[in-house]
Amino acid sequence: MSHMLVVPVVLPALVATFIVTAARFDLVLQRVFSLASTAALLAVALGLWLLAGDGVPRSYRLGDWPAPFGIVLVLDRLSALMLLLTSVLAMLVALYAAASFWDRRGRHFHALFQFQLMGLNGAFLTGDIFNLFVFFEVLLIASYGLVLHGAGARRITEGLKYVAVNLAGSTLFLLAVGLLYAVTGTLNMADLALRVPTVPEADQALLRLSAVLLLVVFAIKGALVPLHFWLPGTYAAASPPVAALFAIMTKVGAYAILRVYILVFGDAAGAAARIALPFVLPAAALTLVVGMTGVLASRSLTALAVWALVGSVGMLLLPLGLLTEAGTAAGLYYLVHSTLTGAALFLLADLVARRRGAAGDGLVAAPGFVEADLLGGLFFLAAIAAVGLPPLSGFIGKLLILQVLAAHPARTVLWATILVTSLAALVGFVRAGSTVFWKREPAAAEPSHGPGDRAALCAAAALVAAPMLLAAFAGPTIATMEATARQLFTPSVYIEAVLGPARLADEGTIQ
Amino acid sequence: MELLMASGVGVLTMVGVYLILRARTFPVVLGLTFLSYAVNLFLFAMGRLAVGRPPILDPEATGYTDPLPQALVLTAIVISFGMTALLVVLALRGYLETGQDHVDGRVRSEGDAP
Amino acid sequence: MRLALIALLPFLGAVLPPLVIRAGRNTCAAVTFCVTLAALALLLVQAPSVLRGEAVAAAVSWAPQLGLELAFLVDGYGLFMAFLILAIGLLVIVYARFYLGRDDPMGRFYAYLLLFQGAMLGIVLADNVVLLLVFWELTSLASFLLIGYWRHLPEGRQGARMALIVTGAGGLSLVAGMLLLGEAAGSWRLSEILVRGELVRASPLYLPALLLILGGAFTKSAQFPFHFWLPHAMAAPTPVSAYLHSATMVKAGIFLLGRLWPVLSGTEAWFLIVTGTGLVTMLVGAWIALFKDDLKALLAFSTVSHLGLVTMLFGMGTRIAAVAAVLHILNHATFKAALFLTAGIIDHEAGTRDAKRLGGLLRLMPITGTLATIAAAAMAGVPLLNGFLSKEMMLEAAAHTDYAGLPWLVPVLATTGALLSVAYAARYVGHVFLGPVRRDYPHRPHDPPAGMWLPVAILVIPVVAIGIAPPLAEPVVDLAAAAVTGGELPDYHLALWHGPTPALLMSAVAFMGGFLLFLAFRPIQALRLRLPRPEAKAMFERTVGAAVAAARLTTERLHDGSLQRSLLAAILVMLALGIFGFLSGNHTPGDRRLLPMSFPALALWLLAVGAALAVLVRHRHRLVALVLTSVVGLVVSLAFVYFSAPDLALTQLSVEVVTTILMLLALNYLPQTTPPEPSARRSARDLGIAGACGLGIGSALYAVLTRDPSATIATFHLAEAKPGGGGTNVVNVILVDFRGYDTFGEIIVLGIAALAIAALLESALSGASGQRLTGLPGRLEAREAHPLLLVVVTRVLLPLALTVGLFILLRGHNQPGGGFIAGLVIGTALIMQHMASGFAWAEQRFPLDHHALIGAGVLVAGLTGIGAWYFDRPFLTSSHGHFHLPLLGEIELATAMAFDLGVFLTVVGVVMLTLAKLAAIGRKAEPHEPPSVSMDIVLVETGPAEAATRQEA
Amino acid sequence: MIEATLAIAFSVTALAFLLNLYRLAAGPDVLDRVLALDTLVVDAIALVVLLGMALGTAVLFEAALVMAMLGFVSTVAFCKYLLRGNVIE
Amino acid sequence: MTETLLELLTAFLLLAGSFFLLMGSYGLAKLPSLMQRLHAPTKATTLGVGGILLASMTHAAATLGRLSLHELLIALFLFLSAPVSAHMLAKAHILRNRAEAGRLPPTGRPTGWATLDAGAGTSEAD
Amino acid sequence: MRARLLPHPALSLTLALVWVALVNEIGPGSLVTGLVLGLVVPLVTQPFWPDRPRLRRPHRVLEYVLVAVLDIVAANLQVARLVLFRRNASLRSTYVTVPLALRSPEAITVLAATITLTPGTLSAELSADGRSLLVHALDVPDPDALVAGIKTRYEARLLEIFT
Ligand code: NA
Ligand code: NA
Repeated sequence: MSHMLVVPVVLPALVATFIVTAARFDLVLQRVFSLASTAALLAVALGLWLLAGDGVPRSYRLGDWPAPFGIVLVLDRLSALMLLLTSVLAMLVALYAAASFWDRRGRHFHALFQFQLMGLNGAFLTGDIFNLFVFFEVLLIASYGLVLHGAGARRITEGLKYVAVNLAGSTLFLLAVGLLYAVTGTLNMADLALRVPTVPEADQALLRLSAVLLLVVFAIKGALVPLHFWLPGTYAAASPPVAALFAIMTKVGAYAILRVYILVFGDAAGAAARIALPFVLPAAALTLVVGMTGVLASRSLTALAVWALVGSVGMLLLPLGLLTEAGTAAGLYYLVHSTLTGAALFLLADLVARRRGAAGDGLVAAPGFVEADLLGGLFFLAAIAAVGLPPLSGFIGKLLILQVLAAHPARTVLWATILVTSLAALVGFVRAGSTVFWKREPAAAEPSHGPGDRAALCAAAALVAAPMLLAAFAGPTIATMEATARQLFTPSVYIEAVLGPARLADEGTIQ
Repeated sequence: MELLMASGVGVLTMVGVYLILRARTFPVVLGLTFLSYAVNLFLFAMGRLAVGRPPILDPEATGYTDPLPQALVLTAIVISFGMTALLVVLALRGYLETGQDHVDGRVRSEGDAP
Repeated sequence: MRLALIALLPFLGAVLPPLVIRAGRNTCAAVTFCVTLAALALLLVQAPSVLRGEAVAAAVSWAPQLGLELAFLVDGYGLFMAFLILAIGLLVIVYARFYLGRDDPMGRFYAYLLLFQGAMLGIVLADNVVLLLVFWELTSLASFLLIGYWRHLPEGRQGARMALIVTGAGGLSLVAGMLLLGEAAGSWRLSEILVRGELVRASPLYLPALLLILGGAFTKSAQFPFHFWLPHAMAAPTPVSAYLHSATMVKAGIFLLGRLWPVLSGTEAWFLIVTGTGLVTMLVGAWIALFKDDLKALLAFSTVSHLGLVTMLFGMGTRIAAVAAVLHILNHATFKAALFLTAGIIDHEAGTRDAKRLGGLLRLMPITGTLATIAAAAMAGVPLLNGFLSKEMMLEAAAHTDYAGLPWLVPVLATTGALLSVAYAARYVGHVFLGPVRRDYPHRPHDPPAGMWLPVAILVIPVVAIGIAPPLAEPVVDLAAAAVTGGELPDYHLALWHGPTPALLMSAVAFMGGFLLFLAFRPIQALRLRLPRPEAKAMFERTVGAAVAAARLTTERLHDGSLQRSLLAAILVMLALGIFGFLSGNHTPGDRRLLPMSFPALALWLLAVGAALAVLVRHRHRLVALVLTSVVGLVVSLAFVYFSAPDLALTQLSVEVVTTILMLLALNYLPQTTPPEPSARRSARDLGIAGACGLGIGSALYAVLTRDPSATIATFHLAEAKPGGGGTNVVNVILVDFRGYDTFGEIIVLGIAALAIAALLESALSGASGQRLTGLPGRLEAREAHPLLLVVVTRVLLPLALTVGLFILLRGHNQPGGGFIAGLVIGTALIMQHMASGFAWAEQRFPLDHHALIGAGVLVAGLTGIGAWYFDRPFLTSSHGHFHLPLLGEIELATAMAFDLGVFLTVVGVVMLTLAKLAAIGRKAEPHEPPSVSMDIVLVETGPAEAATRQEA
Repeated sequence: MIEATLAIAFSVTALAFLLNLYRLAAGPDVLDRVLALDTLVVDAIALVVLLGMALGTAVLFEAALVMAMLGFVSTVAFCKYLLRGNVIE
Repeated sequence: MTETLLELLTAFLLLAGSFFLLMGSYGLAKLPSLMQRLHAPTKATTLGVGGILLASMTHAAATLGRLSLHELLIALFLFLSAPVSAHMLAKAHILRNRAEAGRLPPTGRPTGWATLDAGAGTSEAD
Repeated sequence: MRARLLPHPALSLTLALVWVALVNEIGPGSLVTGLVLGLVVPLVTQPFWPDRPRLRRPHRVLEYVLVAVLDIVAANLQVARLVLFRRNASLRSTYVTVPLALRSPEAITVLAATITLTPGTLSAELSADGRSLLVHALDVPDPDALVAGIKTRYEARLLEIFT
């Protein structure tokens, strides 16, 4: 029995608890434990990813109860990918937070950080729809704590709105899960996949109601327009390492859409099949427009990062919204790219702000600052990735998405949306970069030394390296995404891993 | 009885939704409390309504109501308790920090004195 | 791989200059030179096979799913272009070594230059359209860096931005176009696409692909109306202008026209658009060039004009025109690069490049003057120089072109273009080099070091050589043109004299007209000054500015930070989707036998609905709203009691109490009333929306309640709770066993909430918040803080509550109760102590650290779960057994109960921590120290402990 | 006989609820509403006990017990709020 | 025989209890001032619940034939808490209602009533 | 020593009984557990109840409870009559001050609770020095008699019970 599947949840939970209990007043100890835990998580995630590489999903029956009666964790390619992505991001962000001393601007940073990881990992691993709710809550409440890290009026007022909106979202989640249970009698997602097609005709309206309500919930988490209003203020107010970590948060919504609308309401779901299809794509296009308009409108590097993140959600949900194998592969590639690039932008904005004194990260001229060229170079690369210019992963992702959308009847509109918003992003980034890194205000004396955060700079640089690696190894990376998508579109392997072959056979054929 | 339950939940939802659309933090908190009442009842009722059939095993019992929604609601109550507590404190904290509890966009001038 | 290396070598080499700059500027330039030379050598290695007529191709996989591969192709056209790029590159590198100032970071310059060179080579050598796109955009990026090289100059930044935005936009257009082209051709390989021209032209995608590709090509090559960016790119150092903006990058667009000529040309659309654009560009560019005083601007617009010329030639679609185009690419690259470099020398030496401040330089800098004059003459198309040959071919081709049924149009306009070309070339020579020597140059001009003029001289060699001996160019042109036209070449030969052709006539007209124009420059300039002159840069900046302003307006209007907008959007979407979801499915009313309504139930319903509606009406009075809300909470618990959910009732009750206290603690510092609604319309709207939500949720619930349930997994839970879980309270067994993992998550949520609350409240004591706390207005307050009756009763209550709490905890597995409820009951009893006797007093008596309590709870629960690993069971596997204890009898214990203990501890910790922190706020706000005795009334006889406490205080 | 008296008791209790609702709605002071809430809790205990009798079950006992134990905490808290502002000082 | 007696007793207690319950709420609704209203629920309602609890005990004895004690616990808590609730409500009322405060008789002591006047020996000094 | 281990003997006994009542079964198991809790819980909660009210004559407690309960029942009927049949205007509601001889907080609390639970009267307030009790009476023809009744019927007994 391999307990490795549950480690990504239990390890951060216990480490965080330990930090709160025993290391509450010792920042050094907190850092040691937090970083060690994050590194261990990275190793475990890598191990799990390799494990999942054989294409056979694995399930872990918590409490040793047979599925679908207890809760199961399921490791398939998709969950392993999300775990790995989270761990990589977390490792670099944790390093950054410690090296930039952001972690000492408030209480409990490392504990909350670990809890956040627990929530994320739990959400990616779970095979139970209600447990998904629980872990959504874990990751949300940890994120509330993290958003408020460092306090200050802005964080508090924005945090308040963030909490309120997500509470409303959680309420909706419960409604939807309740309805789903009422018509199917189960919570296990594999079991749902088997039962949804057999829901009687008379209950279809309720089933579909639950399906669309769930979609609204996931769209709120994913910040799809017009359910995105909570995001810009919150992310802009959050401390930079937190915002960087939050680059993965919107992807949780995307992940949930993939999981539920392919496994449960996928092609085989009978009358409720592919119910998400009419909604995701238009919302994604709208999100892309709003996000990139925001990029154009930005008045600071952080705002730029925020809006680029919003836009990237739209971009990645365009192909995902097709609910096809090819679309999923393209979307997943873009998901990985946009998460790491988005995080890099937040950290770079912070590194700049720390050096520019009063000007901060505002798009205004300021006296020269230390390591301006280095940061400018990093920003240039990150911007190339974010805008989607070659040769970095943003371009490759965009091409993949354009190709995938080629078969769509509304191709012209979608392509035009992507290309025009790319132009808006280009303009936004060009203006921002040339103002911040090139435009100089004369100063009495240029600062001679920086804030002493070389290690933080390295962490940010490592994030900037991500789009390069993703581009350089685009072939194998996309192949992995394709394998992931293929597995996702073969629900039978998932169902078999959870419920066993016998049950699958009983329920008849499922593609 | 089912009609009472359904309409009651409907009214609680209505009040909750109306309150969260008010422009101050306190009504929003109250509204979310109402929504939480509504959704807890809703989720609970997914196991249908039954009188005198608590899911506590008893040799003399004639049947049990569905225990699972109850367990889910219990979890939901606890979670929303934590969330509400945080929201309440945030509302307080925001007021202390800024001197106002208006959350409906940029602060307007009229009648806004704390 | 060797092919790929040609393009990749400059990229790899780009890291060197910044590294070796410490070794000196000469070393830096030399390294750059060597990198370029190496690439050139690699290129020339391929030359023999290409000259034999074989195209050399090689491909390495990159992202096959995308059609992207590192595929390169060296054919005649590619070789020709690549050679130009590298050869001119070498000259520019040498020139730049001397051109750049002491303060200019040379390492960065050469790095950017190499990046650009690599990208450009990539474009001309790519055999994969996707790869071509990659390099295409890279040239834009590299040129952005180069134009913005002098980043302290606003012109540099603006020029760079403009160039990148315009060419970037074109790049996006090209992306779409190439994808369509690939789709139409069914291949991403350029070499394959090139032979599928008919297939492509027959495809419905042809026209969109053509338009989009032309969008890319025209922006890159500064064709009208995208011509405006190029002159502003002149803010770059002159070597950059010479290299990018005359010889190479701007040629990328027309290179592409040539490259795709076999595929795209030959249609009416191609002809009309490409020729038309080229013609207009040629004229507009030339007209503007004529009046530019800035030498680089003059050259820039002349470049625009010449690029238009080439475009027009490609547009004609005839083979001979294509040959002319290739020839002119070659010629223009040489003479224009030379001209730019001389402009740079003038600027460098005289300190200005404003024609109005120059003149007579030929005498002061004879070498430069001579070279510049030759190059300018070539630009004007003077015989015996290479420009003459291509111009003649162009005029000849134009003479035979019938545009849109107007046979005179193209010849007349082409002649006009040539005429203008003569005029501005004459200006370049006449107003700069001829005339008297002036006394007011900013610097005293003289010829530059050889390193600067030698590259010019080398460029002038082919200008003259080809001009005198046209057949010299023939092999090169043949090679390249054959590749463009797809192998077959028209019967032509390059010669100075073709006899009396229409072209000769047109040429003569152009010369005479041009010269006259030059002579009449002043009056014509005066005339032009009276004509409207749209300032492209200002328009562009205005457009971008307007776009940004519009974006800001919408973004900031839309995202004004309103929580209610956010919620309203979510609610409306939910309503819309919900209605769609429900109506799109089949719904049949259920036929479940319903429970009979009863009077008590109706009364409770009235109570709840009444209280709820009262909250709706009276919510502005916050305390009243809170009381009414508690009533609703009570009815909710009664509903749970009534419908067989005792555990839920207990939970709801205890949560209700703690929540109420929490809200009261917060409300104390908040406004007591909500200000009146600003608008009745909005209230009505919200009420309507809220009503719709209520109706929707209520209906959905009714629909569920009136139908029989399907088979649920709970059957298993009911069956297995006792044998498998060791408990008879199935809800509790689900919570701590079947779904203990949910509960584990749930207590962590609670723990995190407490942590966040604690952190929030700790920071409330300082800063603005701290000030506001101490400055809170006082209000009507009782003098007595701790009423005696309350104190005594709560003292009695605590042990009782503790006993009851323990009972609820222990029995929870079998009867209603459990860790959560027990935790809240005991927590509430402890709160009562704090409420009655004061926080300070009670806190002294609470022996446990709150954080530790939470931590212990989570650890107990977590470790109970992990304990299962020891038995090789999954996380949270419980075991249970019967134990016979003396006196106590038979009892059943389950490890799940230990888990429940963890839940219990967490809940107590959370409640205590939260209240402790809120109380700390209260202490800050309180003007006086609260009494540290447990009750305000002090009776004569007091217990020793109490007396001791008082003494401490 | 017990059934009949139980039915009467139920109805009478329900009537009591409605009377409380009147006070809750009419006020006039917030204290009146607190008092009504306090009364409601006690009436609710009665209702739960009656229900336990009617259904012949003991599982509702804990609910009644917790109501009795915690019900007045809210009342005290509201009063403390009105008396001192700070509930826990 | 015992059972019938117990049943009769149960029925009586039920009716009496619910009657008092109703009295409490009726008084709450009917009486004109808060201080008067306070009387009704604190006594009648408490007693009413007491009656119903006793009925529950006798009912258990009649139907199950065993002694049920836990109703006593509920009564215990009620009797413990009802006076405190009333006391606190009265204090709050006295504080908030100036007219009511004016109606109070003197304490007969050097100090005033606790809500309005803190006694000696406390650290409250305003 | 005894005081330290058994701070509130009466409480211990009560808790044992409470446990038995909770389990709702009189058996060796519940009794033993109840006694253990009766020992442990007061020890744990002792800091919150620092004084030790000494009960001098425990047997008088029962008598007191009986008197009080009978009074409660009897007088409730009277209040029911008042509420049902008397016009609100004719109620002679008033405050009376009851000077206290009791000095123990626990004793005062018991007295105040008894007054409140017995119909017609309600302990509204204590004086700041704790030596007078303010009683509100719903309908009282003779306030002095009421005070005297309270003092003789309840306070005197409590004085005997609490030292
Ligand atoms: Na509440
Ligand atoms: Na106060």
